[in-house]
Amino acid sequence: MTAYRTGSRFLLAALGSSLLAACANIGEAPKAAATAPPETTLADSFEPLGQAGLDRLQQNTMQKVCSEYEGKPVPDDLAKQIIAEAAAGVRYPADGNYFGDWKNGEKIAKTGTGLQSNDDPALPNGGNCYACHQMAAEELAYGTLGLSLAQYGKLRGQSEPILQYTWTRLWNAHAYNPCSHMPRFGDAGILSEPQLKDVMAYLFDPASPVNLPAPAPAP
Amino acid sequence: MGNPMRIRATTTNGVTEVKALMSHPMETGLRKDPSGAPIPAHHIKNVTAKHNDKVVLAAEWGAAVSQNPFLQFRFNGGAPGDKVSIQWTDNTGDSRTDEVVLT
Amino acid sequence: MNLRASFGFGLALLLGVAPGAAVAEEENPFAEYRAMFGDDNPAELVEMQGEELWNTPGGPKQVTLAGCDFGLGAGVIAGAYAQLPRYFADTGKVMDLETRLLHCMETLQGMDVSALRKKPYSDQGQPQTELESLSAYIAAQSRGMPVAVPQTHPLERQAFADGAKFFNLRAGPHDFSCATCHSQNGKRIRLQALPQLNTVEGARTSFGTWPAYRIAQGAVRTIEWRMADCARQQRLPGLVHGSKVAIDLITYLGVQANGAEMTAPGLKR
Amino acid sequence: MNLHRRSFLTMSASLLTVATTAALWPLRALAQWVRPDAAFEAKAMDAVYASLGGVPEASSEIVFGTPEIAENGAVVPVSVTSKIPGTDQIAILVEMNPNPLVAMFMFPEGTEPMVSTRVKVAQTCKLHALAHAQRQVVQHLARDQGHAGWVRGLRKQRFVAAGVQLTINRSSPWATRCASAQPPPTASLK
Repeated sequence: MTAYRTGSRFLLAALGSSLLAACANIGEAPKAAATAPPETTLADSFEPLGQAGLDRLQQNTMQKVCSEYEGKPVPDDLAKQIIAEAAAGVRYPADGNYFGDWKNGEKIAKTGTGLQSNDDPALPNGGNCYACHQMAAEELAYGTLGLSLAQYGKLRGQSEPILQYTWTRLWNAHAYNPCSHMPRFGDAGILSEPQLKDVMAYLFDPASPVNLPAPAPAP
Repeated sequence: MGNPMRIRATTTNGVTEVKALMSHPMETGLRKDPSGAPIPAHHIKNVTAKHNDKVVLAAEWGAAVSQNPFLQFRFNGGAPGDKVSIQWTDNTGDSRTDEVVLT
Repeated sequence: MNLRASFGFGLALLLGVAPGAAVAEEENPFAEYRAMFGDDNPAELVEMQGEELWNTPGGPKQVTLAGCDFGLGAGVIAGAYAQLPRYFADTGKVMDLETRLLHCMETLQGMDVSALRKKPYSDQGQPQTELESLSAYIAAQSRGMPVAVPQTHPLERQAFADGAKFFNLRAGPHDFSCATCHSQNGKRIRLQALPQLNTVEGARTSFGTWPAYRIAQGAVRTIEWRMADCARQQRLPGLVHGSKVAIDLITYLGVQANGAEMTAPGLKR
Repeated sequence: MNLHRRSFLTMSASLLTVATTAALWPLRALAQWVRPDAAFEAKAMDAVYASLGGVPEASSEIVFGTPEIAENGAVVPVSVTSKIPGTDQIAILVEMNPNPLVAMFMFPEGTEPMVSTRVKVAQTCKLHALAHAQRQVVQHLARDQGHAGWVRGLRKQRFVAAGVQLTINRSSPWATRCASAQPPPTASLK
C-alpha cells in the first residue's frame, strides 16, 4: 500500500495543475449549454432536502472526468491520474486486521438505505451490495450491474494481497478502474472502518453464506 | 362518500363476469405516519353485489384486502339493460354504491 | 400490446428453467405476478378522479381547464401528452404536462399553485393530488398513440442536448449518474430490471408507461416523480418539480422514445 | 338435483342432518348473515378455525390462482375456485398475517363459487382457502327395507381447506409482526 501512496503523490505533484485546468471545462458541462439562459445553473434545479444539501452537486475531479467520458475510453493521462489519486487515499485497518463480524456484514450488504434525502442520518448507512452483486447462493434477489461475488473467499483464499486488493476495491474502486460505477465506500465515508471489516468478513469467512455451496436444485 | 368505483360487467354464454376496482385506502391500523403517529384503521368491511335487485355476491372483509380493492366474480344470467350494482361499507360507516348497465 | 407480449415472453423463459437454477438476465421472475393484474389497473380509479376534476370549474375564477392549450390547441387533450414536453410561445419555455397544468391552473383558474408546486405528489395513503389525477387522465387520452416529442424549436433541441449531458453527470457521495444504472442492456438492481435509457430501445419500453400506478405506494406517480425519486436514490438533493433538469431529462427520454406506443397509465411494482 | 339451497335451509330443522366434520361454520341464509367478528380478529389460524366452529378437512377440490412469487406483499393477486358442488362460502386466510382471516365470500344460488381479489401478505408463508358447501342429497331407501316410495333428504355439509405456498419478495409494509422476523430485501436503487 505504501507503494500506491508514494506513486500517487509523485503523480499529483507532476500533473496536478494541468488536470485541474482540464477538469474546469468538463465540470461545467450542464451549464455550458449554448443557448440556455446564462443565469441557469445546476443548483437552480435542486433544493436542499433532508441531509442532502446543494454541496452534493459539487463534483470532484473523478466525477467530472467520468461524467465527460461515460461510455467512452478515458484518456490515458486522466485515467492514470484518477487511479493514482484513489490509491493514495486508501486507509487500511490501523490494527492490520481486515475482518469483523460477517453477520453484521450480511446486514450491511442487504441494507439499501443511507445518505438519501429521506433517510434518517442517525441510522448507519447500508452498503447495498446486493443491489448490484450476486453473493450468497440463498439470496436470489441480487442485481447484475456488478460482477458475481458468489463464493468470493472460497475461490480466492485469504492471502495478504487478495485481502488488500479487496479492501482497496471497497474503499475506492477507482484505484483499479478509473471510472468504476461502484461507490467509494471508504473514501466517501459511506461505510465506517468497522462496517468495512464486517463486509470483508462476509466476503471471506468460510462460515459466511457467501462461501457456502449453492443449495441443490429442486428435482 | 369515497371516490367512484370502476365496474366492468360482460355477459358471455349466459354468464356475467363482473370486475370491480374500488377506491379505498384499506388502512390496517398498524401503520405509522412519518411522524410516528399511528394511522387509524380505515377499511371496507362489507361488500354486496346485486344483479338488478337480486344479491349475487356478499363479502366480509378484513383490513388485509389490498388498497384499492379488486373483486372479480361470475353469476348466471344477465341481459342487455340489466343493472349490476356494488355497494361497500367501511368501518367508519362510510359507504358507496356504483352501478353499470349491461350492454 | 407490447407490455402483454413481454409478460408472456418472460413467463415462457421462467418456465423454461429448472427451479433453483441461477436466474438469467433476460427473464423476470415476476412476469407471472405482473401478468395476473391483467387490465385491472387501479390507475383507472385515478383517471376517473382526474376526469371529474377536468370537467369541474375550479379556482377563484370558477372555470374548467378546458381553455388550457397543451400544444394541440385550447382544450385538446387527445394525443397531447404523447407530444410533450414541447416549446410554448406564450411562456417562451419548454414545458411538460405537469408544468403546463400548473401554468393553466394559475393563469386560467386563478389558483395559487405555490403549495402544489412545492408538494406536487401525495403522501402514501393520502388522496392523490390534483396534479397526479389530472396527469393520469390527460395521459390516458394519448393511450395507443405514438410518442412524438417535437424537436423543432431550438429550445426543444437544447433541452434534449442538456438532458443527455445531465444523464451522465456523476455527483453526490455515491458518485451516481443516471447512466450508472441505465446505460447497460439487460441489467437489474436486485430483481428490478433496468431499462437502458440512453438507447432508443430502452427509452421506448419505458417512457410511454408513465404516469404509472405504483403498487408499493398504492398511488399513481408521474414522470416528474420518477425523475425526482431517481435523484433521491442518487443521493442528490431534491430535484425541483418543473425544473430545467427535470424537463431536460424528460425531453431526452421522450425524444428517444418517439414512435413507441403510449400505454400510460402503467402499472409498476 | 337442482334443489334450492336457501329454501332448503328453512326446512332443514325437520330433516335428518349429517355433517361430515365437526364444523359449525355459521349457517345462515344470506339475509341473516352476521359478520364473524371474532374470526376476523383472531391472531392465529387455530383461533380462526375455533371461532368458525371447527377444523376443516383437507381438500384437493379448491383451486388457487396465485403467483408462485409475489413482487410486492402489499398486493398479491389471488383467485379461489371451489369444485365442491353446493359451495356457498369461500374464505381466504394468510397464515402469517397479524390477522389471518382476510375475507369471506358468500355465493347465493346462481353465482359461481369463484372469486378473484388482491390481498396483503406479510411475508413468505402459506395462503389458505376454506370452502363451505352444503347440499341436499336425496336418498332413496331400499325397497326391501319396507319403505317403498320413501325418500329422505340429507343435508350434507362440508367444510374444507387447502393451502398454497406464496413467496414474497418485498414484505407488505403494514406487517409489523412478520417484517421484524425477516427484513425485506429492499434495494434503495430501483
